[in-house]
Amino acid sequence: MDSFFNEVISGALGRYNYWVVIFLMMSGFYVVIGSTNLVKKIVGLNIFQTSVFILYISIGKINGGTAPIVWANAERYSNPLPHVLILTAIVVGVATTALGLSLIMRIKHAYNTVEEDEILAISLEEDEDE
Amino acid sequence: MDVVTDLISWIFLGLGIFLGLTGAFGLLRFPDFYTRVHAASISDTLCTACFIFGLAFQSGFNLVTAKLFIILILLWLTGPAASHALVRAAHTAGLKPITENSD
Amino acid sequence: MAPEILLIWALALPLIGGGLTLCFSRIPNLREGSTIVVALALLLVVSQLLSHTLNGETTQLTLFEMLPGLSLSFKIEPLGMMFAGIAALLWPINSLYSIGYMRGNKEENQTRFYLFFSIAIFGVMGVAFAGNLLTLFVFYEVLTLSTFPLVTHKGNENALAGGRVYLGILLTTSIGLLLPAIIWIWSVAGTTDFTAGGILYGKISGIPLTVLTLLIIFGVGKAAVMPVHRWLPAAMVAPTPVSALLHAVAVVKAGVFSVVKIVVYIIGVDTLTAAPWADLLWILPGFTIIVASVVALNQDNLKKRLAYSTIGQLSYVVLGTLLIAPFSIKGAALHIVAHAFGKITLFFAAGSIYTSCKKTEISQLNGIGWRMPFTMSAFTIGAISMIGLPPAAGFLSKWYLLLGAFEVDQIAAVCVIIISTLLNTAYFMPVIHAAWFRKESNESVLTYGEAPWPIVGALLLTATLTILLFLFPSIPFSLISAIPL
Amino acid sequence: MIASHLPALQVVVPLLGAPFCFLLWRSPRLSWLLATLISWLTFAISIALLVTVNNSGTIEYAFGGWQAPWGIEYVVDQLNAFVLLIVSGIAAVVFPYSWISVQQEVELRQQSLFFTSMVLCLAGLLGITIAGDAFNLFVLLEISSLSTYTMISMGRDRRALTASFQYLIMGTIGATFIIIGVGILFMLTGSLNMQDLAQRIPELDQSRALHVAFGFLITGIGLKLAMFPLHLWLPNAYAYAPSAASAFIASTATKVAVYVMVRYLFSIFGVNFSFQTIHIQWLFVPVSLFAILFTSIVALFQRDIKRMLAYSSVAQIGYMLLGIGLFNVTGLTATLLHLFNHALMKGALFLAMGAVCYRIGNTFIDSMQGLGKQMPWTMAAFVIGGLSIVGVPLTTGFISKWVLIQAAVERGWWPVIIVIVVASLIAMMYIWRVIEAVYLQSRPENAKNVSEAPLSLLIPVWILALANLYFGANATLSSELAGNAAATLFSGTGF
Amino acid sequence: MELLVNISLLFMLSLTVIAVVRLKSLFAIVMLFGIYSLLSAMIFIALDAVDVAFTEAAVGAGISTVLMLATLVTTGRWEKKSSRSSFLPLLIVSITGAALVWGTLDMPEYGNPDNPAHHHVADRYIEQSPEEIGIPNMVTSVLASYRGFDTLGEVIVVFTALIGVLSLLQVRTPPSVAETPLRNENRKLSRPYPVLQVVALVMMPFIILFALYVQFHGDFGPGGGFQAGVIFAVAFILYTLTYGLDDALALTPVSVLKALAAGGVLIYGGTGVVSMLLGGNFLDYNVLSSNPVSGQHIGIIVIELGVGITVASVLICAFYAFMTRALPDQGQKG
Amino acid sequence: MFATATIALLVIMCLALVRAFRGPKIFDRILAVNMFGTKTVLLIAVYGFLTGRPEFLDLGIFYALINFVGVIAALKFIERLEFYDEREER
Repeated sequence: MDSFFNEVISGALGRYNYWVVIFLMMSGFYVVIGSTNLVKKIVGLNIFQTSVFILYISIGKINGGTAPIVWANAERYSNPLPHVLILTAIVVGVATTALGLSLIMRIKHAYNTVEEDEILAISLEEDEDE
Repeated sequence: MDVVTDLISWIFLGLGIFLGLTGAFGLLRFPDFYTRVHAASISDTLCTACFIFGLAFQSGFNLVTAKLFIILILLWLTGPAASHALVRAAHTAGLKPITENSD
Repeated sequence: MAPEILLIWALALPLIGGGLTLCFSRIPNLREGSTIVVALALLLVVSQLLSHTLNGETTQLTLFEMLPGLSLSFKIEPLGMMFAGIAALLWPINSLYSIGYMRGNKEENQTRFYLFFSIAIFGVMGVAFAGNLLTLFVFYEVLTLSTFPLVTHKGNENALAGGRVYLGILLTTSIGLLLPAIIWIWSVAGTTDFTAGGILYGKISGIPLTVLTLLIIFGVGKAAVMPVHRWLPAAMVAPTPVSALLHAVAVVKAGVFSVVKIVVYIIGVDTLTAAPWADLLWILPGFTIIVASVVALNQDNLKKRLAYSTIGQLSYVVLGTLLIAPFSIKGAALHIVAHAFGKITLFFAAGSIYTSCKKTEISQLNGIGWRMPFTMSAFTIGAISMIGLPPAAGFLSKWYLLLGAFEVDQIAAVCVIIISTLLNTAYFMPVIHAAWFRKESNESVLTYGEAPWPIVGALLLTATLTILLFLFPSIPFSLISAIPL
Repeated sequence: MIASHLPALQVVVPLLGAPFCFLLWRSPRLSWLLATLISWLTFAISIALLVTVNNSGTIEYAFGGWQAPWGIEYVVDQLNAFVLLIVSGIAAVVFPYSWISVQQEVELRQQSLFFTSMVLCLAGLLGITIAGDAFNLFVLLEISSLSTYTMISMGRDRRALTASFQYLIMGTIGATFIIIGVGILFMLTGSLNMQDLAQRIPELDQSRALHVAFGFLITGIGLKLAMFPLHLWLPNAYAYAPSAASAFIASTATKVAVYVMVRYLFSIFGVNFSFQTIHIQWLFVPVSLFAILFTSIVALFQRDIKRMLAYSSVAQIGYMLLGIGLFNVTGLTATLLHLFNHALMKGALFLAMGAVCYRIGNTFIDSMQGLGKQMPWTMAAFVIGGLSIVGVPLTTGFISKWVLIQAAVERGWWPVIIVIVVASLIAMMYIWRVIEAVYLQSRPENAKNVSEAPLSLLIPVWILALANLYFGANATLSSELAGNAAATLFSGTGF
Repeated sequence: MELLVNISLLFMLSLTVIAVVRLKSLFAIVMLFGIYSLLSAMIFIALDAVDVAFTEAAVGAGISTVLMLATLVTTGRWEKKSSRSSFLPLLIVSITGAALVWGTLDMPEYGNPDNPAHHHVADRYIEQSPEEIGIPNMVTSVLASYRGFDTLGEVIVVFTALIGVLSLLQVRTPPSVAETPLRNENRKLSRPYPVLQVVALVMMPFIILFALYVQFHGDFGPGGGFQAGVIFAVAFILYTLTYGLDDALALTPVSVLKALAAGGVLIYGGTGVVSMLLGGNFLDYNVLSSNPVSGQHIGIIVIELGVGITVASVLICAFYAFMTRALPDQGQKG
Repeated sequence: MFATATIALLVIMCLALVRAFRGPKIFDRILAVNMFGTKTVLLIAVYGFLTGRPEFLDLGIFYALINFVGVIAALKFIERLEFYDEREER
C-alpha cells in the first residue's frame, strides 16, 4: 500500500509539469476553435503555442542542471537542444501572429466586423447574390 | 563580515517584502483606480530599491552589482513615468475619482 | 505496302479527313469532296489489309506503352477485319448520303458534322483493329465522345436532353462496369491482349467468371442489352445520316463487336462454357429481343421503330455469342455484317422520306411507294433482310444462329428466334403494306417526288449490297471461318 | 564542386533569391523575371538531383559540415527527388505564367511582394521535401505557409482575406500539432534526424507516448494536406486566391504534405508501426472513401469553377490517402503516381481558369457559357485537364486510377473499387457541366465578347495539358519512379 | 524551492488562462496575454532556458502584445456574445487533452537526468561544443552552428512575415516637405506627453547600447541577434509611441528598413555561400579562417549580425505598418 | 533568505494578478500589469541569487524595458480605443 502510494506520488511529481502544460495547451486550443472573435482566436493561438514551448523546455530540463552556458560550478547542464528549437519556434510564432493581426485589420476594414459569425453571414449573403 | 552583510541584506529585503506586500494589498483592496495607483506606485519605487540594495550587498562589487543598479535606475525612471502617464490617461479619458465601479 | 504501314494509314486517314474538313470549312464543295476522297482512300487501304488477312497474315503494331504491359497496340484479326471492312465500305456511301441530306435539309454547322464524323470513323477503326482490351476501351470512348456532337447536332433543348441520356448511359456503363472488368482481367491475367482461345483459361472460374461476363455484357452499353438500351431511342434526335451511322455502322456495331471479341479472344469460349449458369446467359439478349420487338410494334415514329428494331437485332448478335456454340458465334459475326447493310438501308430510306416530304410517322406513309419508288424498294429489301428472308443477307446469319441454337440444344433459344422473326415481320409489314398498297389520303396537297440524287444513289447502293451479300458471301464466310474458336 | 552542393542549392537558391526579388520592389517586372529565372534554375537542379540519385543512390548533405544527427541534414532519395521534380517543374511552368495574370489580378503595389512570396513558397515547399530533419521540416513548412497566406490574401475578392485567415488559423494549428508530435518524438529518442528516428522508434513500439506522437503528427499533417474532414480551409483558399497562386498552391502544396505523410508513415515510424501496431489504414480507408464521394458531390453543386476544382482537389487527396490505406506496394505507387499526375492536371485546370479569369474577370459557370468558340485553345486545355480528372484513358488521371484500382483488386476490396468508379462518374458529371456550358450553350446576349487568352498564358497551360497527355500515354517513366520509391519505402530500408 | 517556484508559476499561468477564456473584454485579454508571456518567460528561467526566456519576453510580452493592442484599436475591444455552441470545440479539446495525458503516463519522468532526450545528440553539444565552437553559450553554438540552417530558416520566416504585413497593410508615406509647416502647427494642438518624451529620449541611447551589448554578448551569456534585434525595435517603438509616426519615419525611412531586412537575410545566406565557395558545406564556418575555432567565431558573429539586422528592421517596419492603420492621423491630431 | 523573498514576490504577483482579472477599468488592469512586470523583474533578480547564477540580470533589464514599453503602448492606444468605442456604440 505504502509503496503504491509512493509510486503514485513520485509518478505525479514526475509528470505534474506535463499535465499543467497540457491543460494550458488545451485551454489555448479551446480559445482558438471555440471563440468567434478573430482577435481572441489569435490570442488563443499564441497561448497554445507558448504552452507547447513550455512543454519542450520541460523536456529539456534536468534536475540539478543549470543553464547551458559554461559555468565553473556547474555539475550538469540542462539540454540546450530544446532551447534552440523553441527559439526558432517563438520567432515563427510571432511571424504568424503579425500576419494574422494584419489580416484581421484588413478584414475589419472590408467587413466592418471581426466576429466570425457575422462575417460568415455576410459571405453567405454574397454567395447568394452572385 | 558575512554576517554583517547578510544582516543588512536581510533588513533591506525584509523592508522590500513588507513594502511590496503593502502595495499589493493596496492595489487589491483600495476602492478606486486613483487610490490604487497611489498605493501601488509609491510603495513600488521604494520596494524596488530595497530589493536591489539587499541583493547588491550579497553580490559584492562586480558586474552583477552594476547590472542591479542599472535595473534600479531603469525601474526608477520608468515606474513613475508610467504611473504618471496612466493617471493622466485615465483623467483625460474622463475617469472620475469616485468609487463607483462601472467598466 | 507493308501491313503495318497500311494499318497506320487506316487509322490516320479519318483524322486526315477531319483535318481537311477543317481546312476547307469555308468551301463546302471542296470540304465534302475531300471527305469522299478520303473515305474512298480508306476503303482502298482496308481492302488491301483485307487481302493480307485473307492470306492468313496477322499484323501487330504497338504505338506506345503506358505502363509496363499496358500499351496502346493494334492487331489485325479476321473479326476486326470484318468490322473495319463494313465501316470502310459504308463510310463513302454514308458520306454521299450525308451530302444530300445535309444540303437538302439546310442543316447548320456542317463542318462540325463532317469533322466529328471523321473522328467517329477513326474511333471505329481503332475499335476494329484494337490489339488489347485497353485500346479497345480507348477507342470505344473516342467513339462515344465524338458521336455526342453529332447526336446533339440540332442544338436545341430536345437534342441536348437526348444527348445527355446518350452520353450518360454510355459513359456510365463503360466507366462504371467495363473499365473495372478490364482492370479485373488485367490483374488476373497480367495482360489484356486479344489472344486466340482467350487469356483467362484456368485463371478465373466459378461465379466470378459469370459476374465478369455480366459486367462485360452490360458494360458494353453500346450493345444495348436491356436495361441499358435507353440511349438508343434517345439518340434518335440526331440527323438521319448520324442515325444511320450509329445504328448500322459505328456505335452499335462497335458494341456488339466488342462483346463478340471479348468473349472470343479474352474470356475464351471454352472458359466461358465452364462457367456456372453459362447456359442461361443467353436469356438476357433473348428477353431483349422479344421485348424490343414488341415495343417496336407500338411505335408510330419510323425512326423510333427502327431504333427498337435495332435493339432487337443487336441482341441477336449477343445471343449468338452467348449461346457459345461455334455456329452461333459465326452467325453472330455474320449478323453484324448483315444487319449493318440492312439497317443502313432502312435508315437511309427514312431519311430520304424526311428530306423529301418531312414525314416521320408511319401512319403518314400511305401510298408513298408510288411517289418514291426507289426509296421504298430499297426499304423493302432492307426489311426483308431484317426479317431474315432470302434473298437478303439477313437470312444467312439467322440460319447460322438457328444452327448454333440447335447445336447446343437450346430449344428455348430457337423459339425465341422464331417468335422474334414473326414479330419482325409484324412490325415491318405494316410499313411496306402502307407504302405500296394503301391509298394516299386526299388531304395531302403536297406534291413530292424522290429525294435528291445522292440520297437515292446511296440507298440503292446499300440495298444492292444487301442482296449481293446473300448471293456472294465468300469474303465474310472466309473471314468468319478464320475466327479461332 | 557544384554537384556535391546540389541538395543545398536546391533550397538555398530560391531562399536567397527571395530577398533580391524583394529588393526589386520598384519594378515588378524585374522581380518577376528574377523569380522565373530562379524557378527554372531550381527545376534544372531538381533534374540533376534526380539523375544523380538514380545513378548513384541516396545523397546526403550535412549543413555546416556537422554530421547528422548533430547537424541538419538533407537527404535526397528516390522518393523526394521525384517530389522535388514535381514541385519545381510546376513552378517552372507557373512562374512565367504569373506575370500577365498578376498584372491584372493584383494591385501594382503588391506585385513584387507577390513574386517574392511565390519564390519563398517554392523554397519552403522544396525544403520540406528535401529536409532530413524533423524540426527543419517544420521551419520550412512555416516559410511556405506564411507565404501562402500572403498570396491568398492578395486575391481581389474580400473573401480572400477571410479565406487566408481561416487557413492561417488551421494551418498554424496543424503546424503546432506537428511540433507537439516532434517534441514527443524528441523526448523519447533524443534525436530530430529522420533516419536516426527511424532507427530508434522500433524499440519503442509499445510506448503510449509514441502513439500520441503519431496521432498528433498525423492530425497535423492531415490539416496541412486537407485530409477530410480537416479540409475546410481549402475550398475558399483556392477559390479566392489570385489565379497564379491557386494554380501553384493547388498543384504543389498538398502534394508536398502528402509526401510528408508518406515519409512519416513509412520511413520514420516504419511500416510495422504505422500499419500493424496502429492500423492507420483503418482510419485512412473509410475517411478517404467518404471524402472522395462527399466532396465530389459537393463539387457538383459549385457555381464557381475554381471552387469546384478545389473540392475536386479534396477528393483527389482522398485518392492519395486511399492508396496509402490500401497498404500494398501498388497502392503506394498509385499514391505517388497520383501526386505527380494530379499536379499536372490541377495545374492545367487552374491555369486555364486563370486565363478565363484574365478575359472575363471571374470563373462562374454562368459567365463561361459559350466560351468554347471564343477561347478555343484555353477551353481545349481545360477539357484535357478535365478528362484527366475523370480518368479517361490516355490522360494521366487514367494511369493513377488504373494503378489504384489495381491495388484494390490485389487486396480484393471490391467496395473500394465501386467507390472509385462512382466517384469517377461524379467527376465526369461536374466536368461535363462545364463542357456543356462552354461548348453547347451560346454566349448570353449581354455578355461581352472576349478573345483568346494571350500566348504567354496559353503556352504554360498547354505545356501542362500536353504533359497530361504525354504522361497519360507513356507513363513508363513516372510509374517507374513512383514504383521504385514505393518499393523502397515498403522494403523498410527507409531512406 | 525550485519546485515551489515552478508550481506557483504554473498555477498563476493556469489562472491567467482561465481568465482569458472567460473574459469578454479583448483589451483585458491582451493584457493578460502579456502577463501570460511574462510568466512563461519566468518559467523558462526556472527551467534553465535563459535564452528562450529572453526571446519569449521580447516576443510575447513585447512585440505580440503591442501589435495586438494596435489591432484592437481598429477592431474594437469587445467580443460579441456568440450563439455558437461550445460543445464541439470542448469535445475536440477534451479528446486531444485526454490523449496527451494518456501519453504522458509512459513518458520519461520530468527532469530525470537519464531521459533519452538528454543522451543522444545533446551530449555532444554539452561536452564538445565549447571546444569545437569555442564559445561558452551552448545554445548559441547549437543555434548558430550545429543547427545554423534552422536559424536561417527562422530569419526567412521573419522576412516572409514582413512580406505579408507589407502586402496587407501599407506603411504611410512620410509627408512631403510642403506639408511640414502645417504639421508642426498641428502638433502644437496635440497633447504630447512631455514627461514621457523626456523619459523616452533619455532611454533611447541606453536601449540601443543595451541592444548592441546583447548582440555581441550572445556568445557568452543569454542573448544574440534575435533578442538584440527585438530590443532595437523596442527602442524605435518607444520613440514612435511618444513622438509620433511621422518623426519616427523621418528617422528610419521605410525603404531603408526594407533594404536592411533583405540585407540581413543576405548577410546570413552570404556567409553560407562564402563558406561554400571556400570549399566547405553550406554554413560550414570552419573554412572561414585557417583555425576552425576562430572560423566558427567569425561565422557566428556575422550571422548573428544578419539576424539582428533583419529582425530589427522587420519588426520596426511591421510596427509602422500597424501604426499606420491604428493611428492613421497621429501627428496631425495627436 | 532568498527563498523568503521569492515566496513573497510570488504572493505579490498573485495579488496583482487578481487585480488584473477583476479590473474593473482598463486602467486598473494596466496598473496591475505594470506592478506585475516590476515584480517579475525583481523575481528574476532574486531567483538568480537563489540558484547561485546571478549573471542573467540582463534579462531583468530587458523585462523592465519591455514592461514600460508595453504600458506606454497600452495607454497610447487606449486614447483611440475609447474614441472608437464611443463612436461604435452610439
